[in-house]
Amino acid sequence: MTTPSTTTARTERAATRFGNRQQLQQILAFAGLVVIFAFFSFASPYFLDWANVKGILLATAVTGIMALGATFVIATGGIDLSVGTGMTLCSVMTGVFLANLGLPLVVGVLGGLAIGALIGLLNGLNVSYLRLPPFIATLAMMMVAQGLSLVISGTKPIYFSDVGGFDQLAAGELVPGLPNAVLIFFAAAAIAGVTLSKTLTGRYALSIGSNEEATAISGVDVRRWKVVIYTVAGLFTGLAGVVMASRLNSAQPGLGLGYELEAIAAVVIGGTSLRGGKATILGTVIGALIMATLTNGLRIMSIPQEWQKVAVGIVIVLAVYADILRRGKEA
Amino acid sequence: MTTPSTTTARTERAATRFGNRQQLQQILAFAGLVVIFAFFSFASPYFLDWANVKGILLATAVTGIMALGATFVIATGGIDLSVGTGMTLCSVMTGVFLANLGLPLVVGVLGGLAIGALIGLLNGLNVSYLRLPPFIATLAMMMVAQGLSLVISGTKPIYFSDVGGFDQLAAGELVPGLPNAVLIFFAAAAIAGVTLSKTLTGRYALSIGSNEEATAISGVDVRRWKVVIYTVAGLFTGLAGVVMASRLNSAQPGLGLGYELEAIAAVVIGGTSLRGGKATILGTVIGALIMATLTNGLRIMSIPQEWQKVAVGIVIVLAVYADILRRGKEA
Amino acid sequence: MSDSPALLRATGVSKSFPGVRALDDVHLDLRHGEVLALVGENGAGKSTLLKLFSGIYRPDEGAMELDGAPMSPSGPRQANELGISVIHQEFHLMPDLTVAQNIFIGREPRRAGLIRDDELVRRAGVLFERLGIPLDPRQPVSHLSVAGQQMVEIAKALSFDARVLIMDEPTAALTETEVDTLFRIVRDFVSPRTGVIYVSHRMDEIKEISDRITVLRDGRYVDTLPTASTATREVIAAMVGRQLETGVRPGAASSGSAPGADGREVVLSVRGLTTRKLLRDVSFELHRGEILGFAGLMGAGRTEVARAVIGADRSTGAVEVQGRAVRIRNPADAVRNGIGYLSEDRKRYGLLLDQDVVRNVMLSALPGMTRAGFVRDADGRRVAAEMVDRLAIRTPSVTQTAKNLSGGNQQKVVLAKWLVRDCDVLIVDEPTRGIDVGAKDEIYGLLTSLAAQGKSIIVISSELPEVLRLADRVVVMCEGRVTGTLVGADATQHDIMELATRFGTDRSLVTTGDSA
Amino acid sequence: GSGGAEPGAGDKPYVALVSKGFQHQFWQAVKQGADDAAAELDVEVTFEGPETETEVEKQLTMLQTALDKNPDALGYAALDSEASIPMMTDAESRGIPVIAFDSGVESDVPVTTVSTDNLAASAEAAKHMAELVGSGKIAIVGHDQTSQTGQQRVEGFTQYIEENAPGIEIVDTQFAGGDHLKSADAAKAIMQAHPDLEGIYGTNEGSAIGVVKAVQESGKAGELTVIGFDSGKAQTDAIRDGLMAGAITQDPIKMGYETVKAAVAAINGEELEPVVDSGFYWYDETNIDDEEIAAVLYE
Ligand SMILES: Nc1ncnc2c1ncn2[C@@H]1O[C@H](COP(=O)(O)OP(=O)(O)OP(=O)(O)O)[C@@H](O)[C@H]1O
Ligand SMILES: Nc1ncnc2c1ncn2[C@@H]1O[C@H](COP(=O)(O)OP(=O)(O)OP(=O)(O)O)[C@@H](O)[C@H]1O
Ligand SMILES: [Mg+2]
Ligand SMILES: [Mg+2]
Repeated sequence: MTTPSTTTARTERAATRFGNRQQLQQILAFAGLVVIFAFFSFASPYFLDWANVKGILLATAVTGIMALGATFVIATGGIDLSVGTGMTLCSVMTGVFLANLGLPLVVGVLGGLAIGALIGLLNGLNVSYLRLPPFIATLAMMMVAQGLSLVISGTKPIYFSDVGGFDQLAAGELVPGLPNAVLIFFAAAAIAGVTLSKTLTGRYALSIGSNEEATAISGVDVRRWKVVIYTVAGLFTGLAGVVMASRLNSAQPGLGLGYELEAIAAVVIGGTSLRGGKATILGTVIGALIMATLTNGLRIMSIPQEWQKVAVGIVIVLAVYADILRRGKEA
Repeated sequence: MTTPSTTTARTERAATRFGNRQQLQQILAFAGLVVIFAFFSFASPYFLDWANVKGILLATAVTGIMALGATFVIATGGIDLSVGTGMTLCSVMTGVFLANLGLPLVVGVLGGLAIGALIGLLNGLNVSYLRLPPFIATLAMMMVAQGLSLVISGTKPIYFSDVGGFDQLAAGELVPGLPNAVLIFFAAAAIAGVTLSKTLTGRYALSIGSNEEATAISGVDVRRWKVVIYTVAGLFTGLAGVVMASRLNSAQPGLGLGYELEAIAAVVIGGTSLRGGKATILGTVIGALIMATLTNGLRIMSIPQEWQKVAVGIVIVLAVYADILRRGKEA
Repeated sequence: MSDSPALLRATGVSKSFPGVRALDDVHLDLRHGEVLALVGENGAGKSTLLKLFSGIYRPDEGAMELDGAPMSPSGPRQANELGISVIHQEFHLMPDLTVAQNIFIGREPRRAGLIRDDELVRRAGVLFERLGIPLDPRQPVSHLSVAGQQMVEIAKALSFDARVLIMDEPTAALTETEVDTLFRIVRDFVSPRTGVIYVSHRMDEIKEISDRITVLRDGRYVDTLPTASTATREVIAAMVGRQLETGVRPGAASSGSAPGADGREVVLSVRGLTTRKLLRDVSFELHRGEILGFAGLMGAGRTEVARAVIGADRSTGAVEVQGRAVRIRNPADAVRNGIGYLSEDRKRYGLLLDQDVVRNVMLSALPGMTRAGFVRDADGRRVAAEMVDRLAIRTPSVTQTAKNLSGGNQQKVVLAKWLVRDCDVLIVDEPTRGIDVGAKDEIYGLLTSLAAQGKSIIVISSELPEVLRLADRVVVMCEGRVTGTLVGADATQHDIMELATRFGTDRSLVTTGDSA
Repeated sequence: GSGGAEPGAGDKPYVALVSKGFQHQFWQAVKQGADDAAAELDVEVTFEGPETETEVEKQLTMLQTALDKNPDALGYAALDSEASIPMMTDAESRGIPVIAFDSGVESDVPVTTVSTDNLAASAEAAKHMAELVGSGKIAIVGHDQTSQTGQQRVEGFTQYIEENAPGIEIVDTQFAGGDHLKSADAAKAIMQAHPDLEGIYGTNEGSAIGVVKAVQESGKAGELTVIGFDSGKAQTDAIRDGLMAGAITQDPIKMGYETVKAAVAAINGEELEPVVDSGFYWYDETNIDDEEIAAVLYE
C-alpha cells in the first residue's frame, strides 16, 4: 500500500483527467448535430438562413421543453407517456383560466404550470404508492388527460384572441430576433440542467435509476422522491402547454398524441439511457434539435413526404450509432 | 442436513406445490377481465351476446397478434415500436404480392410473413450488432416502415377484391360461428406460448431480460439469439399484417401508427415487466382482451368518446393495481 | 463490564420467509469494545439477523436493545442515526454515481439548495486518507472492481459516526493486502464505547480479529465462545453439528509429482495473451486432469486472463484447445470449445436473480436439455434437485427465486450451473466466495474429483491456502504479467507472495471501465 | 410531388401547398389535382400535410418551412385559422400570395379561397338518409372529433335531421379516428346496443368502409342503410354491391387543380374571384358511372 499522500495525489490527477474527458465528450456530442447541419447547408440554399434556423429553434421549443421533463423521469428508469396529452390539458386549462374565467395573465400561466405539476404528482403517486409500472401509470394518464381536454373544452379550441399579450409569451422577442418561446426553452434547459446535476431531486433521480433498492437502503425516501421527480417533470409539461397555447394563440384539445414519443426520442438520442441512471440535459437539448433539424432540412430540400420518414429513420440510426462508436472509443 | 433422498423428495414435492400456485395465479389473472365483463353485462343487456363477444374477439385479433410478438422483445428487456407501422408494411407487401404481382395466395401470405421477419431481423441486427437501444432501433424502423408503406403503395390502398378467397382468411369460419381471424389469434397465442416457455428462443429471451451479462457469460450467444428473438417477433408482426389486410380486404398504407402503444399496453397489462425477464403469453392475451372489452363495453353503453378515454385510463390503473395487490399477497 | 448493559442485544428474535424459518429464537450480545464474530453455515441466518439490526427487516418475534434501551429501527436510515452502521453482504451501490456520491447519498451538503460536489469529494478524500484506501472519489462506481466496491461500502459505513459497526463477509472479495487494511481499520474503530459484529467464513481471520464467536445453525442460536480459548475445530463443530476434517490436502492430487510434468496431454494452451488495458504476453498450458492455480494480488490480472480466454474481453494472442488453434470471440465460442467460466461477480455475471434455481442451473446446458426443439423442464427440475443435494444448497424448493437465497447458496447455484454443463475445461474465479467451511471442503473435493475424472480446472483465488491446497501447479501474476509458475506441492505462501510482488507496486482498486 | 428537385432553383414558378392531411385518399386526390395543374401550367408544386387533422402545431411548422423556401405562391388549408394569423402576416410581408383551400382562412391575406362546404355536403348526406330510412333510429361514425372538417361533417348532418326529419332519431355518435378497423369495431358496438338501428352514416372514407365492414361481419347486409362520404375503391365497390346506399363526394381533384391554377394567376398578377366553390355530389348505384360523377371519384 502506498502512503496516503501519494495516493491522494494520484487519485486527483486521475480525477482531473476524468473531468476533462467528460467535457470533451459533451462537446463531441454536438458532432452529430453539426454534421446534419453542415449537410443541409450544402444541400439547400434556404437552410442556413436565420429565418429558417429560427424556425428550427421554434419547432424544437415545445417538444424540447417536454423532453426536459421526460429526462428526469427517464433518469429514474421510468417512462412518461403522458407528456403529450398532458401538455394539451395544460393548454386547455390555461385557456379556461385566461379566456373563460378572465383571470390575470400571470395567474393563468401559473395555473397552467400547476396543472402540469398536478399531472406529474398523480403520476408520481401512482408509480410510488400504487407501485404501478411507470408505463401503465403514465399511459393511463395519457388517456385521462386526452379525455379531460376534450371534455373541458367541449371539443372546441379555446382562443386567446381577447387575452391581451398572451401570444407575446411565445412570439414576442425580448432578445431581438429570437422568439421568446426559444428563450423560454433555453432558460428551462438551464434550470433543468442545474436541477439534474446539482439538486437532490436530480441526484436522487439518477440514484434511483442506477439502483433503486440501494438508494432506498441508503436511507433515501425513494417513494417520496419519486413523487417529487414526477412532479418536477410535470412542471415542464405545464410549461410546454403554456408555450404551445401561446404559440397557437389557442388551446387545441385534439392535439398532443404522438408528442410523447418525439420527446422520449429526443431524450434517448441525447444519450440518456432508458434503463435509468444516466442522463444529461445537454444531450436532451441536442437530441431535440437533431429531430427538429432533420425534419426541417428534409422539408427544405422538398424531399417527398413519404421519403422523409424513411430518411429520418435512417439518420437517427446513423446518428445514434456514431454516438455509440464515439463513446466506445472513449471508454 | 437430511439424507439426499429425502431432500430430493421434499424439493420435488415443493416444486409441484409451486407449480399449482403458479397455475392458480394464472387463473386469477383472469379476474380483472371477469370483473370488467361482469360489469358490462349488468350495465348493458346487449353486451353479453355471442355476436358482441365475437366482435370483441375480432377487435382483439390484430392488436393481440402484434402484442404476442412484442411480448418476446419485451421479455428481453427491449421494446418494439415498429409493430404498428411494420404491420402496415406487411399488409402493403402482401398486397403487392397478391394483387399487383398476382402470386398464388399461399406465396403471398408467406411473403407477408417473410417481410415481417425481415423487419424483425433488421431490428435485431441493429440492436445486437450496432448496439442501438431497442427504443431507437425500433423507432427508426417505425418511421422507415411507415414511409416505405406509402412509397410502395403510392399512398393508395391496395385492394384484394380480385384475389379470390383472401378475405376468407380472416372472415371465413373454419369453426362455425368463430371468424378465422380469431382462430388465427388463438393459434398464434398457443404457438407463442410454447415458444416462450419451451423453446430456446423464449428461454433465452427471458434469461437475457433477467441478466444479459450473466446469460452471455453462461455461454449463450446473446447477440445471435437477440436477432432470432426479434425475427420471431417480426413474424407475428407479419401475421398481424396479413390478418389486417384480409379483414379490410385491402392494404391501407396510412394506418398503423398508435397500434404499437396499444400492443405494448396489452403486454404490460398482462403482467409482463418492461424491465424484462418476466413474461407470459396468457397475460398478453388477457391484456389484449381487457383493452378491447373496455373499448367495446364503453361504446355499447354509448359513453361519449371523450369520457371513454378517461374511463379506459382509470380502469387500466385499477386493473393493474388489483393485479399487483393479488401478486403481492401471493408472493 | 459485565454488569453494564450490552452495547447491542437481540433476545429471542425470529424471522420467517415463505417456506423458510430463517431465524428461530436467536440471541446475540455485543459487548462494549469487542469484536464479535458471527458464524454459521450458508443459510444459517447470519445476514438475516444483521438485517434486523439495520432495520431492513422487522423481527416476527423477539426484541432488540441498544445500550439497554429497546430499539426497533424503522429502516437503514434510522439505524444509522442510532449509530449502527452495516456493511451488507450484497453491495448496495449505485453504479452510475461516483464514489463520493455513493458514500454520502442521502447526506449531501448543500448551499442554497445546490449540492456541493466539491465538498463531497473533499470529505471522501479525507475519509480515504484516514482509512488508507487508494480510491478516486470522482470515479464512477461502475469502473471499480468487486474489491473496489467493497472498499467503498466499508468507507461508506465508516463515514457515519457509528458506535456499532456490522460487517457481513467484508473480506470475501478482498486479497490479503486489503484484508490487512481492513483489520487495521477495525482495530482503529474499536474503543470502549464501540463494538463490531463481524461475519466471515474464514476461520483464520476470525481467530485474528475477534474476541468472542457467536454460532448459528439452521436459524437457531447454538453458542457463544471466547475466541482465545476455543479451537477452530470446535467452532466448526458447533456450526455444522458434527466433527469435520478440514485443511487437509485431498489425497489424489497430493502425490507430489505434478501431472504436467509426466507428459499428460495439453488441453488448453494460451500464448502471448495481451489486452490493451492490462495483460502483457501471458502464456500458460493446462493439462488433462490438472488443477492449475492462478495467484496474484488484487488487480494482477487473473480475472482479466480468464475473461480474455473466454472471449468476454478483446485480446490478442493464440489459444489452442486440444492442440487445435481456435478463435474465441465470445463466451458462447468458449463453451462450444468446452471452456466454462465461473465469474467472481456472481450477481453481475453469474445469476438470473429473479429466476428460480431450476432456470439458473439449466442456463448453460439448455441446448442439451431439449428434445425436438422443446426444453424438457422435467430434466431441469431433476438436475436441479440433484444439485441441491450434491452441493447442499439450502432452499425451500428448486423453484425458489435466486435472489431469496443466502449469499453462499447463490454461489453454489452458479457452481451448479457449470457442473451441469460439464465442460472439459472449467475456469473458476473465486469459486468459494462466501461459502462456509464445510461446504468449501465439499467443493474442494468436488473439484479434485472432477480433475480425477479427466477434467481440467483453472482455479483463480485470492485465498492462498485455497490455491495451495487445490492446485497441481500455480501460475503467479503481477501487473498483468506471469511472473512465475510453481509446482503446487512444493510452493509456499512465501514463494507466491514474492512472485506476486515482483514489480513492487500495488495497483489501485480501479479497473478501468467495464467491458461493455 | 416534385421529386427531389430543388424547388425554385429553376426558372419555373414554385407553388408550395400545405394541406390538412397527407396520407388520406382525399388529400392524395387533392395532390393529384395539384400535380395535374402543375404539369399543365408548367409550375413546380410541393404538397405536404400533417398525419392527422388535429396536428395544428405540426402544420404551422410545415407552413413556416414552406415560407422559408421562398415560394412564388402558397396554397394553404388551415387546420386552425386563428393560430395561423402570424404566418399569414409573414407571408403577406414577404409578398407571397396565399390561396386558401378546403375550409378557408379567416384572414384578409388569402387572395382567394377554393373551398368546399362540408356543412352543406353533410346535409345532403342527411337528406338522402332521411329519404331512404323514412323514420327510425340511425347513428354516426365520425372520423375526427376535434378537427373542423370532422366536426362539420357531423354537424351538418345532425342539423338537417333535427330540422327536417322528425321521425328520425340519431341515437349515437362515435368517433374512431377514420381508422378502418376501429370504425368497424365502433359501428358493431353501436349496432349491438341498438338492434333496431335503421341506418349509419360514416363521415369519411375510413369510417364509411368500417361501417360497411361492420354491417357485413354482423350479417346485417341489406338491413341497414349505410351512407358514406368521400370515395375510394372500397366505397364504390360497396355501392355497386348494394352494401352502401350511396355517398357524398366532394371534388378534391378539382380543389387541388383550382388551387394551383389560382396560384399561378396570382403570380401573374391577375384578379381572382374571392371564392371558388369546388362543389360536392351525391352518388349511388344509379349515377356512379355517369361521366360527371366518375370524373370526381378516385380509387
Ligand atoms: N428475502 C428472502 N426471501 C426468502 N427467503 C430468504 C430471504 N432472505 C433470506 N432467506 C432465506 O433465509 C435463510 C437465511 O439466509 P441468510 O442470508 O440469513 O443466511 P446467511 O447465514 O447469511 O448465509 P450465507 O453464509 O450464505 O450468507 C436462507 O435459507 C435464505 O434462503
Ligand atoms: N465487473 C467487471 N466487468 C468487466 N471487467 C471486469 C470486471 N471485473 C473485473 N474485470 C476485468 O478484470 C480486471 C480486474 O480484475 P483483474 O484481473 O485485474 O484482477 P484479479 O487478479 O482477478 O484480482 P481481483 O479480481 O481480486 O481484483 C479488469 O481489468 C477487467 O478487465
Ligand atoms: Mg449471508
Ligand atoms: Mg479476480
